[in-house]
Amino acid sequence: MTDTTTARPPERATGAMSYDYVTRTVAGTLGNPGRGYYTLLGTAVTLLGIGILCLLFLLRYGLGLAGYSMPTYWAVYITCFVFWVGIAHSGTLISAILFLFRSGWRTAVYRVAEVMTVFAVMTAGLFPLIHIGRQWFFYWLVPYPNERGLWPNFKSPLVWDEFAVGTYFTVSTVFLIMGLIPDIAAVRDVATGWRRKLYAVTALGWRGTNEQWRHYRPAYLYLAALATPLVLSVHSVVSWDFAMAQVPAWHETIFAPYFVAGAIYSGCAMVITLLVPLRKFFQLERIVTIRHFENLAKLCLLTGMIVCYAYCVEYFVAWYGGATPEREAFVYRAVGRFWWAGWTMNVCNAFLPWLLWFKKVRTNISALFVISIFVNVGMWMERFVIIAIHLAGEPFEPFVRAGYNATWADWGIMAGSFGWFFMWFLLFVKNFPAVSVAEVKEELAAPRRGAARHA
Amino acid sequence: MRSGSRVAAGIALAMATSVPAAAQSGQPAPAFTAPVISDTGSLHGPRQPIFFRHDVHAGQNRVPCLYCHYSAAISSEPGIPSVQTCAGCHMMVGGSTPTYQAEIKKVRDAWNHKAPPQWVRIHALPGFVHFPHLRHIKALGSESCTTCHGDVGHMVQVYQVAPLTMGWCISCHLQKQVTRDCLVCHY
Amino acid sequence: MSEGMNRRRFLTVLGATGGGAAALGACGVDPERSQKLIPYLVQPEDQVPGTATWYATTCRECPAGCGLHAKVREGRVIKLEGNPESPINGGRLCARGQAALEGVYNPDRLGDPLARGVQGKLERISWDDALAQLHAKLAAARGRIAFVTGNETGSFGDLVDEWTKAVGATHVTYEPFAFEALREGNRLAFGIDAVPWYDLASARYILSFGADFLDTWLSPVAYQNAFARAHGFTSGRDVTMAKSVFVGPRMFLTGMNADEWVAATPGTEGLLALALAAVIVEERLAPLPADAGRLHELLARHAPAAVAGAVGIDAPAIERLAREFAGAQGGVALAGGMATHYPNGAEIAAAVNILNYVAGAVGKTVRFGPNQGLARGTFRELTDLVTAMEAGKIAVLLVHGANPGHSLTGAFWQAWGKVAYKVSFSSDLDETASAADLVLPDLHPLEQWSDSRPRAGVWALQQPVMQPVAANARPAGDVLLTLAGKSGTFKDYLQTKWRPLAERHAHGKSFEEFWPELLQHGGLYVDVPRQWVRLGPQATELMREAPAPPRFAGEASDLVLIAFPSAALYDGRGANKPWLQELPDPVSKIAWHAWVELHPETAAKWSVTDGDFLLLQSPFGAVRAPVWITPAIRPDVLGVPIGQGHRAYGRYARDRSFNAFDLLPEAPNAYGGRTFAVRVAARTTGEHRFLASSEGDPRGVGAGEDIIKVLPRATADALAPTAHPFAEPAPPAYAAGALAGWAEEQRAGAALGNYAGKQPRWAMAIDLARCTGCSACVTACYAENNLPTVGEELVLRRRQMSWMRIERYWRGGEGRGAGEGGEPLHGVVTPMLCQQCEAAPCEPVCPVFAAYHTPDGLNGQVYNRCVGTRYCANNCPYKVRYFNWYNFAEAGGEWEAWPSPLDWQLNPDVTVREKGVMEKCTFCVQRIRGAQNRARLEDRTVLDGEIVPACAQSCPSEAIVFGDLHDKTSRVAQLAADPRGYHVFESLNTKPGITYLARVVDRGA
Amino acid sequence: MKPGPALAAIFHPPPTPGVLGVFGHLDATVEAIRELKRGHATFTVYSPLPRHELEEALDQPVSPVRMFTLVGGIAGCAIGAWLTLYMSYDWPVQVGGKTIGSIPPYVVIMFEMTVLFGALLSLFGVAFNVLLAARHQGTIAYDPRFTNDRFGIFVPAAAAEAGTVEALLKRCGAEEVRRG
Repeated sequence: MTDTTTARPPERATGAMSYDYVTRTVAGTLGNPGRGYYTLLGTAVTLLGIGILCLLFLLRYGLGLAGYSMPTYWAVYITCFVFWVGIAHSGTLISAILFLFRSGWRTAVYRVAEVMTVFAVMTAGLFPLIHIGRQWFFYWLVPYPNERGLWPNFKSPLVWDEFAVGTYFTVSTVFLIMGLIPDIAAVRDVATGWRRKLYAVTALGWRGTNEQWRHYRPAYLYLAALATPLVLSVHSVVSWDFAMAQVPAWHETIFAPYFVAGAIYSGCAMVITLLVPLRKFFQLERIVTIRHFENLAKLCLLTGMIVCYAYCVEYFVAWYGGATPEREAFVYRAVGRFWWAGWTMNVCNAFLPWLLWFKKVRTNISALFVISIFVNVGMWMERFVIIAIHLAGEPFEPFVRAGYNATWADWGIMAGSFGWFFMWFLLFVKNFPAVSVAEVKEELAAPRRGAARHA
Repeated sequence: MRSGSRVAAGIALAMATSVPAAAQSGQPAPAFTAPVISDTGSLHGPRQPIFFRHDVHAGQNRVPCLYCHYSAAISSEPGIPSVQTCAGCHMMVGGSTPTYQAEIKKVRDAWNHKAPPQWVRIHALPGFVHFPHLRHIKALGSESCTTCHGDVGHMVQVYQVAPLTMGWCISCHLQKQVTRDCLVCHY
Repeated sequence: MSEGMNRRRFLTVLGATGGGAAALGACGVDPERSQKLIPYLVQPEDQVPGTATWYATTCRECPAGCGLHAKVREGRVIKLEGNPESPINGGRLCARGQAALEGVYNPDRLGDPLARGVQGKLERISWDDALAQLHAKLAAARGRIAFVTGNETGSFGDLVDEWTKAVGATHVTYEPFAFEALREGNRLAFGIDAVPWYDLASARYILSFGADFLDTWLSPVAYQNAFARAHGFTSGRDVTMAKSVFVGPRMFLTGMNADEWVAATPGTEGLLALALAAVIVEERLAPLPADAGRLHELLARHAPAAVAGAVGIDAPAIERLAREFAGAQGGVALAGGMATHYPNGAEIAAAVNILNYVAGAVGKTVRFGPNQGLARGTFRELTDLVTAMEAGKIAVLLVHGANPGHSLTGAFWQAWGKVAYKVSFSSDLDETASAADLVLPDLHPLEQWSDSRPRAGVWALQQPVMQPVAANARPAGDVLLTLAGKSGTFKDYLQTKWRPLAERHAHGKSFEEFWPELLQHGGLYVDVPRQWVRLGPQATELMREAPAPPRFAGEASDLVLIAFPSAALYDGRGANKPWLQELPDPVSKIAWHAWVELHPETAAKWSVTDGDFLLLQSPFGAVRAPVWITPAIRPDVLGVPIGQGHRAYGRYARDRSFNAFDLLPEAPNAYGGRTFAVRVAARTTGEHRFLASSEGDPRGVGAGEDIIKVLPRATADALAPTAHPFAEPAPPAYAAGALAGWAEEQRAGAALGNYAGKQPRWAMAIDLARCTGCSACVTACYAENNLPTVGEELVLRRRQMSWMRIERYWRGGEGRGAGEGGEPLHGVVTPMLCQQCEAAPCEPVCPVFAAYHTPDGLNGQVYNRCVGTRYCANNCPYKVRYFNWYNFAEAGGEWEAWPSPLDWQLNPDVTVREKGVMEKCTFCVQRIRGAQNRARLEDRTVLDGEIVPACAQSCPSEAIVFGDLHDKTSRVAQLAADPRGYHVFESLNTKPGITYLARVVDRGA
Repeated sequence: MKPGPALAAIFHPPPTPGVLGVFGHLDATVEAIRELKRGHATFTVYSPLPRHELEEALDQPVSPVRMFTLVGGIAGCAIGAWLTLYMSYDWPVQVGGKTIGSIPPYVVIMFEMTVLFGALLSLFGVAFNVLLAARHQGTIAYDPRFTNDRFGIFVPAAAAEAGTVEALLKRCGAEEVRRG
């Protein structure tokens, strides 16, 4: 890359930002990756490689290589699926719902969140395909006209899932692209060399004419309006994979809201996890400020409290409902053979967020970073507990109660999923504006005559 | 396709030549006379160890299918006629033409050397499909073999006519308004 | 669905029987197109391709000699079922009998004769050379020859006798369990050296002193069937359900099914019996025999008060038992199993005879006349032979149908070395064969002619049901005839033996006419006059000096170790059959391994848990054994199963666990039998291994109250025919209407296409008052439905594929899984298989309709549609869906379940499932379709009872009934309406197709 | 790559002569727009970000994109309903004793399809309309700064009245004015 994009504007780093500053700062994040970036990318690709290797073994020899054992028919793979779908949620929440709420602070962070969303769904989508027994027949779940005249079963929550996740992926991608167009145009106009060509193509001829804005704005609004119920529905549908089943500790009406809250919770945590280093490496301190982090933290706090409440309700209902299997299931979660998983989840998701009540913590980046990591771990563990542990502790049929031990095949493919996600994420942030240019400008005071001129 | 059309041509030719011959020899011409095949290489379908002519047996001589494939009517499997079944007739029947005689000799050798021929399988269903021949023949009659196997009686060398795919089975079941229950065939 | 293993394969191998062409390996995704079809040369007139042919023959897996019907498809025997005509097993068959198939198709079976080569290895050798060699050796060793056979009650035994007489050899019959004590006991009591036939079916009270007749004792199938008839509960019948009591230090399967378990001190069973007799005589509870007066004062010595201490049961309890026993009018007392394996086994047997005698059971329920065919062979004979061998008196030793190398591990092997030339007729390289100098592989009993006399009046014929799998093996009978220089085959010999028999029973038919009939019926069955017996003088002696509790060998500790035959492996001969190895033991639920049973108290004392290894040391040897803690054994007793620990005998048996025989004395005891109890010192070793158990994890499995319902006898009797004690409470009035409407709507909405119109509703009724948990059904399911055996490692991972699972819970008493307080400890069992729910939770969650509901009410599973999401399995509350984690059918694969030729046993009517698909029980849908096809062919409807699933067919206690629920006259419909009927997890509203009938337990007053 | 003539016609309409004014200030731009609206029919405003001031000044008709969204949504819902119900009855398979075509579970599918098609058609709507707009604007002058920190107005004008337009823009405070 040439200097033009990377050259920082000479002006002072304090005071109100100018449009120009925003454009150049964001443009500055693109191109000339350093050694650190390549190390990260390399790590991600290696992880992905490991995952693919494990997957090949799995395809050749069968799911027996993973840790499954009757009655634990679902385990790490589905856990990862739910985990990644969950991660995906904050993206659309921040970009769509907060957009409808006209909360301005979103502008600085929503792009990262959205990118995260798209790639997280991409990752999540892989797991249902990996975990089925005959992966090569995955397309049988799709209603396509076939010689045998067979159709999928639309009563199956798995088919709902397929539709929900598919829709979610498509819509969030559309949403991301919509947001990107003006910004790509912005960096196009300051870029040179091959990037200029790339952006010239990907900007789809955006010039910011009144006609373009005229159609663009409402479309963006409608998309936000569509995405809002979607984001709430997707994880509800995912939760119904479990809530529709008879398994005690799955068969709960609270699951939909509980899962959605959990998803947004984990999503926000992940946004923080990603944003902290990003802000540092890309020197976005002035665009992404403490205020943004505090707001994210507040979101975490809210959703975290909901999750905490959900945990309590689960236990309460298990006791109050009086259904023995339900009760047994929750005793098992608390003091059973996998108590450690249960308590990791409780501590990370239900206890830690209470720290966020303190402004000191909310405004302390490193504290937030640490907490966000814990929340991520906790949320993964939550899904693991719900899926693997409650299946292992099958309460209806005492005779088949069994343990569960994950194997290299489980961990390998899980690691692969992280590699896959971060590979895409890293590739994106170095090549496309990771912070919205146009929308950040909306938050700034427009230059007027009389007002002091910058540059 | 191509070889198929050539077969048709070959058959037409053979008919043209053979029918008058039959007419000369007093007795009424049979409904169908198996053609004389000059070039077996161009025939449709896989080549068999013995050039067994269904068109001669089932077509020209009107041997009922169930004479050899007797178990099709009473069992789920049609089975393959034992060499004994062939030998039963062909100990006497020696064949009218040298080519016939040559093939029939193979049968006799198989019988004498106790070395049954290894027929090439033509009609096969995957192992997870169970097709009870007896029910279909019971329902459609002993002449109904052609529904799935094609008009074997007029095939010089047998080849697969019906696709034998599930959709094909189903279409017939729908048309005949019989069950479409999965566990009727898959178990 | 790996075609390599399915019915197509059978068509390709048709020729093997006719033309002798080899089977073409057909594996991979779709080999069909490239396949060759090899016709028969001559079509066997009795075989129709695609239709099974049935041959009657006889089971030789144990001395019981049950009649068999062998199902043959395209020249392959693929299933064994009981011969309904056989008076022994009446159409039923145990797990071991069915597993005979895996003997025929065992991948480690011997094909050719082997002889020790120059460098001491067994090498292939031609029959001519082998026989020449043998001839020479025999000629040289004249007079110094011994022939050891198993229990041969038929013509083969006669042939061996004749031959041995001719060459001046000794013929020793050796069965590790030869019931010497019973015979001796009967000799002591009645002066008759025979084992009577016990008429359990008409017994009103079954008091078993150690006899585990449901399991391994004498004739398990016969006695289990009889037990079920007597002990089973039928609502409304006035005289119903004989009470059953089991006396023994360990609760065997029989003890679990008894109403009461009396854990007497080992070896004092005899005292208890005498005490009972004493009470009966004292209180004149039964019409006493003429000579009872004489007994009176003798028996008085053994009054309850006197023996209570030694026996460990308080006197009132003993008196109660006595009153119940005599009061039942027609009780039977059995001595057997452990009770007859103590040093004083014979006395115990005699004492029990006395009890039977004074209670008037002898001649009624204890019938001499139709005696068990075990009239020969004691352990002493073998030990004498061993001494002779040791002394170098034996130059040539021939072994057939016995494997002393496994059951005798010490002195025998030294003596073995002293014998110049050892010949084995074994068709597997077991311990004995692999140490022999010459091995002349015999054919499998299912492949050759023979006969046996399992019981007086029962002549069971044995005919080859298929061409030999090992083409170059020869029937031992033929070999023996050639050795004897006689002409003709063993079949001719057999027929000569049968001619006189036929003349007597042919009713004028010629032998040539009669023989086929015999073959059809599987033999000749005639009534035998019963033999009246009186108490002999020795009995008086016996009563005079009380049979003291035995002194068990070894002073190391006060712990008595009892070794008992494994339910699945018997004396170890089953160990090379994967079905039996993978069959969870009916009591311990452990597969693929042996264990040592510990009472929780003992375990706590030594602070060991399940799977910890103990070093057990007896004066005769030591073994390392993993612990299994169970409340069903006396605290001062350890139990180990016999059957594992083979040093040879094929891939499935070799080097598996420990050999319990190592701990046992090899000297005969007083009555010439072997003692199976010895004192041991136990030491913890710190080693640990997980035991492949089908039972739940350490969390404890509870008592399964929701699954197995038990009714006290009194309650059950009181039930009105219309009562439904287990039915869910009806919905409240306000809801009822709505629910009915909703259900109606659902039904209307669901009745479409296939589902419209009159359809049957296949259903099952399982009577837990009859089911004993013997697990015959499990093996039947393996055989019928091509279930893969997955091996110990995968069983440990809980990946066994057994569609039918026998659940066993402990209730009452203390210890693990202790149930409702106060109740005495008892075990309850139930078969758990797919319930074929009407509102099945597994169906709606399948995204591709692989799990769906068939019009005839089955819970269908379409293997080739399944993509393996496993959601159905998660959602199944009964957990009866099983997943193919690997490709168990992959030839040469790491997880191959059917190494050739085991795959020849596969049922061609059932798809072999591919890796990655879910599978489950569908009530043997292939049998349903088969019956429907037959019915259609004959223009009739399917009759009730015409369709019998494999499990129901095999069930020795006839606990499983299958049929159409919509047909109100069907047996299943009537049973489903039984007051004892209930559905497992009825509260989930799955509307199962299986109705369980609650177990009934008679706790007495 | 060489776009075919047809494509070229769409993406590169014939150039339009006119005047381009570059503004540094929002209020200046707004003033210019107000001025222009009196005289000139069509002109194009460039801005790096959407500003309500500009929209008010321009007060353009409501975008037709919403129609696309609406149609898409309804179509999606209908497709969802058809998919589930038709396919259920095409080969009726009974599961769990439930009605063959039972609506409640199908609502999920209908909903998802609604959103999916709604979103896709909105996207299409934007593309379509913007392209159409670009089409009748023709190829007009542009300045890279318009996506950064400058506003711009392009007034199509023949050489004759170009002068007046220039004057107007200057008067309203354009930083620079050029003919394009």
